[in-house]
Amino acid sequence: MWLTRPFNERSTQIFLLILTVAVIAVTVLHLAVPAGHPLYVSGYTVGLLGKYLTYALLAVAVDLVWGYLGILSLGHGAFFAIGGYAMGMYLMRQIGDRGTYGDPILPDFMVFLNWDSLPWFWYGFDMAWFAFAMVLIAPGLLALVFGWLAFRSRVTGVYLSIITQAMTFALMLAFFRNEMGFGGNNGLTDFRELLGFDLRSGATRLGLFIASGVALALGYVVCRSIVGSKLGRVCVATRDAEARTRFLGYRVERFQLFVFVVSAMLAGVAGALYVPQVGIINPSEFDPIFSIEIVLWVALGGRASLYGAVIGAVLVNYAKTVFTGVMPDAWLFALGGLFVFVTVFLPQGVAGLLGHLKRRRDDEPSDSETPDKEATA
Amino acid sequence: MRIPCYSWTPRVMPRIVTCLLISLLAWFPMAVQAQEDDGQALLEALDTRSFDDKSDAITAIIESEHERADVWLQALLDSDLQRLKDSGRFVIALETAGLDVTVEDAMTGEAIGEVSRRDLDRLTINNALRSQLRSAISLVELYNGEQDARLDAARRLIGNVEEEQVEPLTNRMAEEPSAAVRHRLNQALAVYRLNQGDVEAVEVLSGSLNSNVRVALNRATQSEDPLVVDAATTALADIEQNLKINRAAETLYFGLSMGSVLVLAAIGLAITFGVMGVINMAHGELIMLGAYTTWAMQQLLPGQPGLALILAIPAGFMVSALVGVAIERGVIQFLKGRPLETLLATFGISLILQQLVRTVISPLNRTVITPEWMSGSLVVNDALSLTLNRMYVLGFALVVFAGLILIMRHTRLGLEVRAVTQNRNMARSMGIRATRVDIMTFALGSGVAGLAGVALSQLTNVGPNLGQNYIIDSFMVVVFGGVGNLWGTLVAGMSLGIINQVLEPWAGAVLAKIIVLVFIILFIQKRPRGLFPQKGRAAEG
Amino acid sequence: MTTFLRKTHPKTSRVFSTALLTAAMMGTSAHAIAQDEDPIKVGILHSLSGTMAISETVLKDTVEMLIEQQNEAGGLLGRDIEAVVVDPASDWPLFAERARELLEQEEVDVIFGNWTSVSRKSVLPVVEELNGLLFYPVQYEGEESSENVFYTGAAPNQQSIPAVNYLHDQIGVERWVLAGTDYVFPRTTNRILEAYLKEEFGVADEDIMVNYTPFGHSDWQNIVSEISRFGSEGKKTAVVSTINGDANVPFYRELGNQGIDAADIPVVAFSVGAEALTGIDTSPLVGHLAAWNYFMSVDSDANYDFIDAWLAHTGEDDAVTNDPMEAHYIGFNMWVEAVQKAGTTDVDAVKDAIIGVTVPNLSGGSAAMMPNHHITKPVMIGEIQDNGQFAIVWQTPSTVAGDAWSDYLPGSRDLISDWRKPMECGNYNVVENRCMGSNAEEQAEEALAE
Amino acid sequence: MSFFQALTERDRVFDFMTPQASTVDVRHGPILYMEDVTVSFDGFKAINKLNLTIDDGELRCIIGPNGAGKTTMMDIITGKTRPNEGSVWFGSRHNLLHMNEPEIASLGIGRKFQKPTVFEALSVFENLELAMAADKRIIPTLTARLTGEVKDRIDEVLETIGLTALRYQPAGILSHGQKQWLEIGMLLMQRPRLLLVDEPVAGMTEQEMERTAELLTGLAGKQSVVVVEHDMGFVRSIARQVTVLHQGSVLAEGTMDQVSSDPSVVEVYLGADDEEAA
Repeated sequence: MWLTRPFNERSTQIFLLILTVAVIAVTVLHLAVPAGHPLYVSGYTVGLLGKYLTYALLAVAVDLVWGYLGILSLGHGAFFAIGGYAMGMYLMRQIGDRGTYGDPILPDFMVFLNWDSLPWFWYGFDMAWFAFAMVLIAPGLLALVFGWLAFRSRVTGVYLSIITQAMTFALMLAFFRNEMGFGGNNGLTDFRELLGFDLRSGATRLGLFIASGVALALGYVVCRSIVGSKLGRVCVATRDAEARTRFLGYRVERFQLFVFVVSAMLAGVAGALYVPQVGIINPSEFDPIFSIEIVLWVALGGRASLYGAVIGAVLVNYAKTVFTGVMPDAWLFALGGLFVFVTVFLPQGVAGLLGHLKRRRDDEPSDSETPDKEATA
Repeated sequence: MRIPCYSWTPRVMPRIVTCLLISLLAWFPMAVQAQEDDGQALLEALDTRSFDDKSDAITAIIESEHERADVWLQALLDSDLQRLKDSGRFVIALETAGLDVTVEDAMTGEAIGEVSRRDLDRLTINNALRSQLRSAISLVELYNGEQDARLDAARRLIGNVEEEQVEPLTNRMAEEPSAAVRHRLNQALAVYRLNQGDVEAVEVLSGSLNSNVRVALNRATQSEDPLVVDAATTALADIEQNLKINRAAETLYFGLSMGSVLVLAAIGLAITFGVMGVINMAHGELIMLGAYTTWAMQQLLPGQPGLALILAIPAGFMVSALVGVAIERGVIQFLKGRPLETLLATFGISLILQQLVRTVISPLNRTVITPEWMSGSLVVNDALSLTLNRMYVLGFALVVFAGLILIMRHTRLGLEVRAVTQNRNMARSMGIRATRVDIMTFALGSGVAGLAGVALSQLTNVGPNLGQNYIIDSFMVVVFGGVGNLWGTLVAGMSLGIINQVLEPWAGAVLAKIIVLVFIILFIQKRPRGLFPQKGRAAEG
Repeated sequence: MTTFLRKTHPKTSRVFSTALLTAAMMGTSAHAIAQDEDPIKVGILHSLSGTMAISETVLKDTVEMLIEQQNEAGGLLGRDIEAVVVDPASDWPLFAERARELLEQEEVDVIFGNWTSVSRKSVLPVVEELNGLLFYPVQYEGEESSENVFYTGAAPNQQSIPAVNYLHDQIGVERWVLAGTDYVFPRTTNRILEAYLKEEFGVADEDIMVNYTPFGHSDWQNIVSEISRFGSEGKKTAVVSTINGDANVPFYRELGNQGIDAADIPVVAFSVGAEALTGIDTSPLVGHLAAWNYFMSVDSDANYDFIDAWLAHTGEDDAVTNDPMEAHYIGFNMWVEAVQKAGTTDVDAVKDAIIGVTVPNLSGGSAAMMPNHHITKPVMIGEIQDNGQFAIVWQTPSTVAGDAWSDYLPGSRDLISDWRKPMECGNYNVVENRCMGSNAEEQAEEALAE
Repeated sequence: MSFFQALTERDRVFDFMTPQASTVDVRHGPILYMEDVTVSFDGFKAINKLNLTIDDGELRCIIGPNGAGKTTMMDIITGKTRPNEGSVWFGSRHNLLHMNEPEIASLGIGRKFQKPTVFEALSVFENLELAMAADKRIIPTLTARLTGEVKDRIDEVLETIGLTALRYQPAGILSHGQKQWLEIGMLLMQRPRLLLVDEPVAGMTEQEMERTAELLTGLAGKQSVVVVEHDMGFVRSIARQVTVLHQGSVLAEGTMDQVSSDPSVVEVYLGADDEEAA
């Protein structure tokens, strides 16, 4: 089965190993070690790491389209946010009559903005299965429509990047409007429980952290098996010589669309896991700046190497945590500098470096250029 | 009630006006007659919490022929009239420095020197008093002011004519040299007559767009005299018609002015993006630098904002152009033919520039003063007036555009630029130094961004986020117009501006913007290369 | 700065080590936290970067100044007070994260912070979960009363309603433009005002115009001309502006240029402080109004002392003070008083002790903490003077107590808030006689416990 | 699945389009049939009333000076350029003017570009794998496995184009000549009915040329081959039928000798040919 193929690749094995060890280690250190002990991992840190993991998944999703399909999407924040909103709406409905006004149906913000009834698009979100389905479907659908329009008319390169940016910008403005019924600027917050687990308990947060880890692993495997497959090679072919691929008889726009949608869904999942961990979703996640930042994570980690995206996401966000803590003013300098440095001096990113070293050690091409032979053979 | 008319020294105003003034203020009880001429007492009366009492006190001051009356009123209007807490002595603040204030004695006008703010009580006034003072002064001016002042005074009278004023105003109308002022006065009186139920008055008023006239006519339609009613209704009808036209004109103007801003912001991008295929995300910050240059110039030349603004035009261009060159040499030249990478790198630069401004100058917005000749608006008629600052910006945008077209068409640089755009290698082989062209082009584009900044400093915040607010719009305009096509940018900017302003009244500001964005996205699907697609290297994006 | 440099390092290095999950690097100098249990820790949660930095940085400085003053005065309970500053970077989820950091990692005794409503909403669950103390200094939309939050800013009834009364009674306004930025504070305020105007003054629908614009809106041509048209119908018209921050500059510019004079159509602003006026050439704005609970131009010794201290602290002669700064001034002093009263910084003790505490405010009066965790404030109307300062033209005769739940919103009409025993409820429904929603389950648990 | 399902399935390539089962109707002789085709780029007629017929299994050489419209003609056949007028038929069933590139390609028309374009990031092996005639819908592509005969087929082609040794090297590192080979190899993998080859020997050494010649002649018969070439020597070595294009329309047609003896051809072409042939 094509989904199992990645498990034969060494890079995937190593990645999954590290990830598993990491997640288990944190779990153990959080539960088993007494607080105050130097090895103790506090709930705060767990939450932080959980957030990084969701970002990592998001980065993987972006790398899939940018690295392998050559589509620089400046709008992936939108899919992330929509997934987040889907989850947020579910969590809002879970509050039930424990809201400030004790309204069994309407969320608080609707009550004091005088909504008399629940808008149609909120229906069904009280059911977990529906909400979780929406986490995949809503971003997927947006990607499908948008992508279909764009790829069909062969909008590529810069133009595509710019209209993806326009898309997320328009969505941001839209979600800021209170008439939209998504809580406007305040977004959705004050969540209580997820599938019956109290979101304000440490155990739940740990669970979410682990869930994020698992999601990242799954997402990685899915992406790996896509790029490892013949389809992945068609993508690379499209990236490098679109016209040629057409003459080989591949319907390029459909492959682009397929991968774009998959990527959007992954982003949605990342968002859905992000929201309960940070406890709020509001339109600022649609901010084009955020989408560009995601691209930086990937660029830093290294395009067209999925694990690179993960490294990039974790590094940058950890740096952000440190800098905004230690010297707030310096953060933007650092971030900006990073953008310039990576693009000019490190086009292959960290993964590129690793691959380079690897190749120097034993002269086989790193899988960022050609998928592993054991996959092909 | 009977109004005593005191003999009046010609210095202030003719006798008749005193009565006029007093009658104008007639609705106040004359409580303060007793203490004419006693300045201290007059001012004492001002020092009260209740604003009604204050306005009585003002009346009293106007009546009293105290020679410093006008000084006091002016000081009161500027809220410079203050009082020393301990001695209760009245003073006039001249200038405020930190916690200390330089003051002079209100009675004698002798300088007192610096006083701590703690020891002063300010005699505050509110809008009611402010307009009372103003109308008093403007009435004076109806008699001996400049023509504009008289016109303004006359306009203020429309709808506010009291019975006692009818006769003096009629006389005044006879003497008045300026036809415009006469016309106003005539309308003012007509409104009064109409309120008395005089049908002929409608004659005079029909066609006027003045809001008070409209109000009067509206009231007239409720009158019981059928003649008046249908006269007023017909008059109102064609006024409404007239208003519609004016409103359309207004919206068009709004659209053009918004469009001009978009064009200014985008046109530099059209050059860098179009010619070099460089997606310069730092473009917004180059605009910001231009705006800050304006501010800096005004700091350098305190007191002459106008001159500073004009000097800022070349200065802003230079600053942004230099920074542009620095960016091109420092980063972009290493990213030839990797447009998406330039996007990321320049975005990094934009972050750095923003933070630089925050740390070096201030996170707060800077005040950029609008020079006299740019503030206010050009009054076409009572319903339509065009704001001057935007009109200047509109003109400026067109000038810049024309300039660029000239450069592109009729200069060596323009020729080379076009050559490089069409076919880089060919141009190279024909001895054009493409790198030099790149530098020049980028400098030009950045410089134009600087100019945009200078213009924007007159319309919006001058702060670190200035650029952020325009970068996305700029890209939309360029892509919509067709990359590398200046005319495309002009048409795109203007049309987007107009669409936006037409939509706004019924869709609301946010929705209008969203609609425009969606429209652009869909348009790009139909025509991936924009309104005026451009052949050549840049088209491969 | 230095203080929190020392403070944040151990934590971040631990995040780092765990992030890389090399056990060797774990917990480098984790005991650094153990050392300084002596000083009382005050967390400061204001954005120092990002869009909100403009407004929030001064508040962080204010609290630092107050702490310095307190330490010079001998500290609190004989212990020093130490500021723990973190930067949520105007990023709402980050606010929650930082709050958790302050309470879990730094174990601060109290937090002063937040400006925007959304940031407060994002912090709220964390503060409640970890039972912290939060002092929130900005005027806000109300409709909230948390056991762990103290609202030292104005509730709607402490700002908008008196302002509207002033306009109606003193200026004789009959037509109303409610213009605001599209977020929750203006939305709620305008809802309340609409209801209030109709109920109290019998204003007709066609005499109320409501308009919302996005954040940082810069092209006001259309709206301003609409306003002037709306205002030229003969009735006295006023604009009640809840326009936020940056958008004000172009708005007032446009007003000035389209020749809308304060005497014709006054604009009363709720979100514009003197610091927002930096960036505007105020000459065309003279006479426009703002409704706050404090103005820098307030004439009282307390205020002049505060201003002096502030100028000294910032080292700038033209530094301005504003309403939220006063709110922090009041809040901080209330907390100090409560701690002294309780003899401990224990959150529950302080929570009980602080209710009823009365401290002087900057306008010569005094502020008391109400059982609903809101405070009493005077309401002032200021007119912009040509020097960019506000002259106070009107002031409520006495202070007004903040009302968490508006009487003019259907949803909250029946709700009251009282955190004293026995009620101990932030949203008690007087009709159904029960404590609504949020705290229901806690109530139940307590009931079981007893 | 039912026919209607088939219709609703966007990714489905209908059987008659897939080359294996290609039902190109050649009973009436010609496999490619162009009539009165005209293309103009803003006024300039690149192709002008061009008539051309290629028989099944024929090997046809097309020569002509620069700007004669050779490449444009190929663009039209492969669906890259749409003519302003005229008709282009593949066999007597498929109107190429109603199809896009992938459809035409899967009908069995393969094209080799003037400038060799191979997927540089992919290995030689993968280049061939992608080119291979197969079900090119998304899901099949995603789940495609390398079956034995596929591998054999690829090895076989690798053998023919002599790149077996370099099979796992990224195509990017190949020499110019090798890239030309690889691209021809990719064409072979497609099992096309009609091969359009644009300047196959540009920049090749003598012996490389010879092999190319053998290869193309070998293909002819099984497939129809159209070769556009400047190199007269090469053309002479392979050509049976030669068509001369000039200013977008056919100037002469016939065997090499007939053509080269045609005075008009000599005038417009062979005269100018010397330096090109060199």
